[in-house]
Amino acid sequence: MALEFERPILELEARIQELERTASEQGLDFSEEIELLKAKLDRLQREIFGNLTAWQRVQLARAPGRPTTLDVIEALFEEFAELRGDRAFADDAAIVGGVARFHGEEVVVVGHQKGRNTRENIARNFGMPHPEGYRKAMRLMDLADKTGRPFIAFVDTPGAYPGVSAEERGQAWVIARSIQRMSRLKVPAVVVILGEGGSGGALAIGVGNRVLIMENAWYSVISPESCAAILWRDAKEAERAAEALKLTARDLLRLGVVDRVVPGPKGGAHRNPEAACRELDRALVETLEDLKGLSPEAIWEDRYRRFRRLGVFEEV
Amino acid sequence: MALEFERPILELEARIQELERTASEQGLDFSEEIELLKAKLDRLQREIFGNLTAWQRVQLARAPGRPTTLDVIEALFEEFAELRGDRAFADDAAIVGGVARFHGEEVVVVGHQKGRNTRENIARNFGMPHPEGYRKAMRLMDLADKTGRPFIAFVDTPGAYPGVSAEERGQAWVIARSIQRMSRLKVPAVVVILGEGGSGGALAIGVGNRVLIMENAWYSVISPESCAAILWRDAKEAERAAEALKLTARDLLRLGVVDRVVPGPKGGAHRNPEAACRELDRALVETLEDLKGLSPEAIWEDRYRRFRRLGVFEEV
Amino acid sequence: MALDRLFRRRRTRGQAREVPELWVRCAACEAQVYRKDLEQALWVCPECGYHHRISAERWVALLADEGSFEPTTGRVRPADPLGFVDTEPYPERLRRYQEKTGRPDAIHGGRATVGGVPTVLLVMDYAFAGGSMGSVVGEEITRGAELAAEENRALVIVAASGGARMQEGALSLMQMAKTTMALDRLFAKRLPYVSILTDPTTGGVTASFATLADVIFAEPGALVGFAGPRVIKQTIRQDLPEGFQRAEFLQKHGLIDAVVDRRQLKEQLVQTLSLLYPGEGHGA
Amino acid sequence: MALDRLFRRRRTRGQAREVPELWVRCAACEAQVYRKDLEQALWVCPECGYHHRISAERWVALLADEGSFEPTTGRVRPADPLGFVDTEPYPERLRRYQEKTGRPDAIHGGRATVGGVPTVLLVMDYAFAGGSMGSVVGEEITRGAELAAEENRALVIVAASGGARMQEGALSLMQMAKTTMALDRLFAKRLPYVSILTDPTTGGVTASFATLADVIFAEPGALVGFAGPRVIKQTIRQDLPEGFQRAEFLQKHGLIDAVVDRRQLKEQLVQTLSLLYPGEGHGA
Ligand SMILES: [Zn+2]
Ligand SMILES: [Zn+2]
Repeated sequence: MALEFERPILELEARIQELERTASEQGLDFSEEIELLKAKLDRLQREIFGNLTAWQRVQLARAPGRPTTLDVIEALFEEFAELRGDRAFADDAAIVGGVARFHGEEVVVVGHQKGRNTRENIARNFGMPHPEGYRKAMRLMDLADKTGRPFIAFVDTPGAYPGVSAEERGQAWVIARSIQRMSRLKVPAVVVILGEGGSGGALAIGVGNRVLIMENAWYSVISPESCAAILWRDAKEAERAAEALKLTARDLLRLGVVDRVVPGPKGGAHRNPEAACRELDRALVETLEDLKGLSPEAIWEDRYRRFRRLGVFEEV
Repeated sequence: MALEFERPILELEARIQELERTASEQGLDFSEEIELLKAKLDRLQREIFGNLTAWQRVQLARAPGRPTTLDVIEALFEEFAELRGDRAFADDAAIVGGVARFHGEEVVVVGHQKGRNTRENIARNFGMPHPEGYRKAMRLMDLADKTGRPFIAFVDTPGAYPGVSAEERGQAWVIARSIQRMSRLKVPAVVVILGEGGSGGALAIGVGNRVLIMENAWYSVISPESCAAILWRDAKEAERAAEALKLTARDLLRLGVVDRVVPGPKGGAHRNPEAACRELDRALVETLEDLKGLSPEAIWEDRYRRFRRLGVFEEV
Repeated sequence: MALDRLFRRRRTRGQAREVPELWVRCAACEAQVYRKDLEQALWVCPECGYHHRISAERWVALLADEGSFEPTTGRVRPADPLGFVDTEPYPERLRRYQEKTGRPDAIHGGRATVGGVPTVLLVMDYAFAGGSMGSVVGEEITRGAELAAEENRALVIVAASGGARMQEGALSLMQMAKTTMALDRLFAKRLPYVSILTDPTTGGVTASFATLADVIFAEPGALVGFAGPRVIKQTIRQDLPEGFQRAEFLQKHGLIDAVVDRRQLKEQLVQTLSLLYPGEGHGA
Repeated sequence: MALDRLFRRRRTRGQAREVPELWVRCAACEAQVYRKDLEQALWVCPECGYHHRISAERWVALLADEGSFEPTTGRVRPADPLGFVDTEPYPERLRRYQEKTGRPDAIHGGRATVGGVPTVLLVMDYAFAGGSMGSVVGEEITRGAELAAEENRALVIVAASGGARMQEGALSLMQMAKTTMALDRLFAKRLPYVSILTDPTTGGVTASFATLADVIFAEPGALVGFAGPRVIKQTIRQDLPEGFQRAEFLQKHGLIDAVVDRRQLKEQLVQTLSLLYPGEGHGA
């Protein structure tokens, strides 16, 4: 399951481990060699992860083992009661949510949910919601407003499901309404782009007062593959498209699309989800703290202004 | 298509017509006989329609030719723009609605819609809505609140559709939500029971500040047939059930379930829909006039109090 | 699912037949179960998992913290506004149910704490006229919601009902609107409302307060819907799909939050209430 | 339906091929139509009813009361925030579209009256980069809604779009939120918003302002959806149902209020606006 570009690192790690085992089994002293290899590993890691291409980051964002919404909820929240269903048509497993306790404070939480393996991924439709998923999200937004609790959304989807069933039930309509509903929240809304932020299906729960992004997550108007298929008529040009789309955390920060990048552990969040969660925990606490004490009207106005200024153009 | 109990009247009418035709064709003077017959007709009408049983009224409420929601809209409103769909799943033809102009004032209107013949009735599911119909109604309630226009609802349904599809999509849930949504309207809401007011499927759009009922319409917790099937284990006892349920306009007025009975023309609204509509027009104008000038909060409170006091019990 | 097969064989009444003394026969799988075991399992059959119907008092004992319950229902008594007579006069019927259940109508409840959360806990009693909602049930639900709003309590309702009470005609229907509207007094104060749907809950109760909760739980296998299965069968003239209108079906169709085994219900309710209840200072 | 068969044969561009001078060939049925007849019929083919795509200027002429239109768009011009290069640099592309259409980006509109109702009328131009929404379209829609709110005007938007503009990356995506939020300024003043969906409207435009109108009309046969048909076909690996995502399909699925023939559109729009517009004294 290793990504192409992390192979050299994993091989070196394996060699170090082997050497350590041999040393301990045979009672030999390889400490000098091991030190050398570790230094080399460190250099290699810095070299590779210090110069990740956009496309490599896209792959990291999709890497199995990277914390999903439920992983993050479990790691960060003291308690979580999952609420299910849209009260109208179905329960969409591609979106999860409920009420939770975060550092002693009750919050309402929602997020796209990918599977952690193939079986789960099929059940969760690879994190691609149908309209009922967004209706569930809207129901949770209602609950946040009703209870006056902060709303936290975790974004991690390749996109809303592009299928016949979803179109029949008004996929575009429900995404529009979810954007609208979220923009009307009278409570602080914090969004975290966890892994993939695929287009409108991501934005539907992305209208936060603050939008954080995990290192190596991406957020874009279109996936690199689809963009390549359209512009270069070849999905294999995805690498070029990923570069051109400026979809990485730093690019988005520069464009004002996100407000803060949550630093990730060396080697990627999929290799050390705990460390990634610890950093996210800190960032979330600080962000919620920032938004405290604002009146419902001020919260609403703050969100309006945040999005109002997005866009780059010239004026004659 | 005549109802059993109106046969004698129709026969007498036919005889008078025949006599009049003969007189005019053959140049004879039957005026005395005709006068006599007309007097008899008048007596007969008063006798039959002055002593209608509950069950006869139920039949009148269902009689073809009785004005439906669209008939009433056409007769009473200067303009009507129909709005369709629940923006989520389907357009339910069993509920119609839109924006309209009533005596120069814009209103939002909704109502159950039965067919005027078998083909129409199949298309409109005999006026029995699915969940999407109630979602359409709720969408129109949203529009009434948004535009600040009075909301007028015409009730005419045997009940919400009791089928697998409706249950799968949460029939009970959507009726509950429609009741809730309507009770929260910040604009005057006037309900008119046009023909049949069948149970929860009727009440879903029946939460008005004022509830009017047309003469010979019925409104009940259960249809006489179903009630008979349960209590007497025989749907043929519907006549007894109709009596017992106290579902006629006068009974409901006495119980406080409705606020005003709109008088109907001699012989029933299905024989003279124009006259029935004229009476309704007057009643609607007066009722809306009554509710004018109340603040949104007063409107809401008025509706709350209206329903809060309904119920008969003893207190120890 | 094994449960589904069992429901079909289940006896209509739903209550375990009490064989004298020590043994009880499960209403679903017909296994002979040691009475104490069944009681300990909160009347969930240890053999097949069938949830037997339990009395309103047992529901209170199951959900309220020990010693915290203080009844508020019972002072409102049914009348006969329609002078309703079917095979017997309505007042006669009422008297029989009152004797059988020891309460004036199909509801029992009051103040309680649930996991320490101040609550108004209301339980519908299916043994009383099939848990049907007339003026009294409507009034008690309404007062319960108002009491909760007034005293900053959460609201928990255990629903079980065949629907509206026919013998009170349109007045029963009006209780759907009345109870629904009363919930807004609660919601205006940000107080939570949890609904627990038990077997069966249909008609006017499902189409009003019971499905308007912030969180909806249902017991495994509970039949919940608007129209009853018999009516639907008559309408569509074909057999109903397997598991139709059962709790598991409802969850699949997004209508409830969770199917909860009775043995985990209190725990899950406490967690939910503690996460939703505004706590000191918030509620006012 | 006859229309359905025709759409399949329709040429991709959707614009009638202009045979020199007097005759025009219908893009759907390929009939030779007398140019003046077609113009008179508002570019609806008199033979088959196919609605040819018309320019933004023609839309304005069709909907605005004569002489009432006063443009407000055109001062906002696109930039190249990403330095985007695909087969050519983004600024090059823009220049070509600007030359072709004579406007800075894919939107045209301004103040107008429609049946006497003061309106802000905005038309998306499919000829400009497939009507894609980048920063300029987003900003113009936003300003249009704000202008309407400020001057108590109704808002009418004629949508036509392949989706968001890829070349501006996530900034294009953000226009969906920006435009959606701007509508609330309008709604807060009880001003109406009518959306007219034309062929095709997909992606980010459909999933934001275009479907949030009080009233939604669509032209006969217009393809409207979130994902494009090609993407969906790739996903489900089977042919799409007949008429899928067409206006008539949308109406059946409850997503729009009416499919309106272009020749009746102005009349229906005027009626709708006159019923929804608050009029003097209400709007403030
Ligand atoms: Zn058993
Ligand atoms: Zn043609």
